Amino acid sequence: MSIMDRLLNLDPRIIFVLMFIALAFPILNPVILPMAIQDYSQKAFDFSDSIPEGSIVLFEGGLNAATYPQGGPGMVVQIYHMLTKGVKIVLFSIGTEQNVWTMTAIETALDKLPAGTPAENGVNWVHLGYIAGGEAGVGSLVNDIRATVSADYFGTPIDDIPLLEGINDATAFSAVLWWGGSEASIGYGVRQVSVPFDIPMTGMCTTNEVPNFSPYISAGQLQGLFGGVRGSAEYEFLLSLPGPALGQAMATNFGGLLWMLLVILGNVLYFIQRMRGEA
Amino acid sequence: MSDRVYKIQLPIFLTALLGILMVLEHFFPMPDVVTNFNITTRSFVTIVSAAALMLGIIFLTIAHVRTISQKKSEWYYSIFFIVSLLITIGLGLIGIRNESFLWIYNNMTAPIGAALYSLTAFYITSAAYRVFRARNWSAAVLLVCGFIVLMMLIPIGAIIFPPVVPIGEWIRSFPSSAGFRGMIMGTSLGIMGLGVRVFTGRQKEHLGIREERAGGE
Amino acid sequence: MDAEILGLIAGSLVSLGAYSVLIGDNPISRITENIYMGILGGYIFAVNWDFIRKNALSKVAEGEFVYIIAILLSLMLLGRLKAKYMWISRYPVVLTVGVGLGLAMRTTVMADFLGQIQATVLPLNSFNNIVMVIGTCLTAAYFIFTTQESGVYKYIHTGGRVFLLCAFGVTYGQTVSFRMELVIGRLVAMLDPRVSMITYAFLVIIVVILIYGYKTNKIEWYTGR
Amino acid sequence: MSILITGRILGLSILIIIVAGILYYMQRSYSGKMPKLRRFQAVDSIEEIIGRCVEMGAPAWYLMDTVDMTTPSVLAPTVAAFQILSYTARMAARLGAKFFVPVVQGLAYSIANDIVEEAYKAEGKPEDFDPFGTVMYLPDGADRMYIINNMWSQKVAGVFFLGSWYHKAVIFTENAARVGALTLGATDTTHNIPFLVAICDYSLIGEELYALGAYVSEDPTQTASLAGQDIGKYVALILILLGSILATVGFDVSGIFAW
Repeated sequence: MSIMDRLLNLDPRIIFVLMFIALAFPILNPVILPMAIQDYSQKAFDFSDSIPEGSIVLFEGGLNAATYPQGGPGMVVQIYHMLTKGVKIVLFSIGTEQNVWTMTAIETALDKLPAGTPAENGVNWVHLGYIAGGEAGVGSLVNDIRATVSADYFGTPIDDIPLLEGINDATAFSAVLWWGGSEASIGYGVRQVSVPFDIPMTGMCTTNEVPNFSPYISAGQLQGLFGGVRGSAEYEFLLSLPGPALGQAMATNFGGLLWMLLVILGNVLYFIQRMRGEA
Repeated sequence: MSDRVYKIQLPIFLTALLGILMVLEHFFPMPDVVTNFNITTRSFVTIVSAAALMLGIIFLTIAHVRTISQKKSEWYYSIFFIVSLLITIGLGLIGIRNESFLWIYNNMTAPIGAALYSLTAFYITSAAYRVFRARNWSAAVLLVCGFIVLMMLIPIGAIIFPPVVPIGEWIRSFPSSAGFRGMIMGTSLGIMGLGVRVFTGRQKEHLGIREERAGGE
Repeated sequence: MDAEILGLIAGSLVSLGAYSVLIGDNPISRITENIYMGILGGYIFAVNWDFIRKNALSKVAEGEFVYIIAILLSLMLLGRLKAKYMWISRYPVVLTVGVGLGLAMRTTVMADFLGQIQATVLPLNSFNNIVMVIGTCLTAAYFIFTTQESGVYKYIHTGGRVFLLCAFGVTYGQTVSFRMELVIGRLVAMLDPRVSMITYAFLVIIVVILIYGYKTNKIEWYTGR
Repeated sequence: MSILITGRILGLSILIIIVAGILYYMQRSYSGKMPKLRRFQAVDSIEEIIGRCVEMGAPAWYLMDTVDMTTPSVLAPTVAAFQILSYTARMAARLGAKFFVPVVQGLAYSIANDIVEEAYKAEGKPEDFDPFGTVMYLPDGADRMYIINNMWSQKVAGVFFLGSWYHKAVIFTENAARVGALTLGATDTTHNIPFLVAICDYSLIGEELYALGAYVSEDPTQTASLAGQDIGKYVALILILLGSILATVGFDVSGIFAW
């Protein structure tokens, strides 16, 4: 067998090993290659950055064990971004597992905050916990908070939370941030909160769902959208707060480059072989 | 043959009846009785399906026990199966909210599942190396579209070759959507054709009945 | 060692076992396969038993006797153990297929057939819209069965195929990047600083076993197609 | 209470037209008038694949991936796959190939078992059917490792990938191709059809999966029904072209779809 045939019939195990190296190396040693910011992410970031200090935002955390590695870092940055800007956050989740991951994101963000940033539970942020009922549950929450939930994630009665004093429906919020993961729930936010109360909204979903929501962006119902780990990485990049997502996005870079190199190599070898008249 | 009625004709008739009822319920306002009946039958389906799964596991276990008792080749692997099956069933029967049961699920089943799902990334690459060669025009179309879209999606792609983003977006939004639209419409017609064939009793392989022509048995 | 670290370690070990399937048939992937099959089988068995208990048995106990039918249908599945009674097991199938096909037919005509037509009806005033309309028509025509591949239809057929292949290429490329994110998610958990040493140690064990396997020819090398 | 639900009238009329078209062609076939249909390469490929397995003394596998019979969108391709399974199992029984059908869902498993057993009986070889081994239930998810490992150790020579395929498509097809098996793939799921088309030796797209079942049934009435489905395609073409032309000249067509 000539070397050409050997290369064309490359043992797949060699490809697998190369792939592992390409993906694991950037995670262990984050090398930040330049990256182009996607239009949707830039829009979402600009919108978040324009939320004025002192306003209150509604925040849905919809990440679960499978999607947290992709969206979690971005969600942490979003919480960090809001708190450092002095924006108050009202969080909730529409899934029981997601509920716990939302709390993880809050804690991670609080650990990262520069010393002295006001971030008191109940004053600067509140986590309302799990809201049952899917889309209907969201609708009921934004129309009458007290009728939907009686206590927050930690069991504190709603009436004892200073942040929610005098707030009982969505009119108090100046933005909706919907980190939907793979829940496909962004539509709930658009239909139940953004459109009826005329509140601008951005969000996040996994990469494969981005095309499903792009109609909302072109229609102006969503201000922007972070897609998957790349969206999270772009948020970290834009806020100059390097975190795990950047390393992961770089790993997709290396993996993608390897894939493209292999395809090019395969084609070049194939053409050489064909020109020699062997194929 | 008289038992033909309940062995073959009645099942086909019932399939058609239930199916047509489902279709009608969608287009015409129906009395609540019909809707409730539909909801109940649907819950029956999930129950029967759950029972069938349990039956399947029993059969699988029998197959493994047979492998061990007959000392077929590589029989020792089956021991791993039996032991882990018994441990999980034991814990699960104590209660599916039991902590050890959930621990096994979260820390063993979920990671293997995620790892196996992610195997696709490796096979997708090794398959691409083998099949993404411009052997003929159709392979070339596949190759070019796939290449451009991947390049658009990885962060560094736009740095290497900036026009890739608008080109990729265009391919994804127009020719590619057009292709899928035609395919989806075709599929939908396929389903309707299948429905008619099943409801008229021409296609009945799913009932375990091999075709007998009109006049048959 | 707390349950979380133990969980990370277990997760890392079984993930490596699962990845070992990439090498081809080998003892480690075989063992992982059987353990996984056992766990999952046990899990499915327990969960479904719980489901039947809650949704059928206890409902009957509460007096909703309709559910006896569901239980009987389930028992009918056993009917196929004896060929003579095989026909009994057709009835549960009838239920599923009848209801399911009815549902599929009614949703497909609205969402897939009409929905796609509606989305494609566009004013032909821009290049993009023309591509969209022509592409959709060509691919729809590609599936027409009653024409032979000759004459004008040959060109229509080829045109439809181009659009289909373009769609497939796009999906292929898009899937690659999403699937890589999944591997990365797993690798991040496996390379967590708290457990990475154990991951490496286990990796070394796998390599040793494999080298032994290849040296003694118990595991074969891949030889092209 | 109105007789019809608004917004669904157009859908109902289309459904009636298509169903009537199919029934019309089926009716005509009773009097022997058969529409002239294009023949797929895949129809002959089934025999070729099984034949190759017999020649090499290696097993033929029939995989259906997701067969969740309670989900309507999965049920339809699964029922189509069952019809082809019946044909393929008979072919395997007749030619004497070792046949293996792993199924990941309970009810589908039970059905597949019946189908294959019947096929072996019909060919007069019930002794070749192993009630525990020919059709096997594998827990969904765990089948991935089982199938990859066994593809390599048993050196499969032919694999069918028919039904509703999800992420397993690329895993199994790539392994089958690497093992050297001859493959036939068909699915109607848009996300994973690319892998079947790119990797398999023979492939069918979307509607062709449903059509293949009718082709191999050797029942003229079913084959004729395919001509009825073509009516639907003509309806779609007319609606799209007419609608687009009307929209171009400034006529608002969106109201029609709200019927």
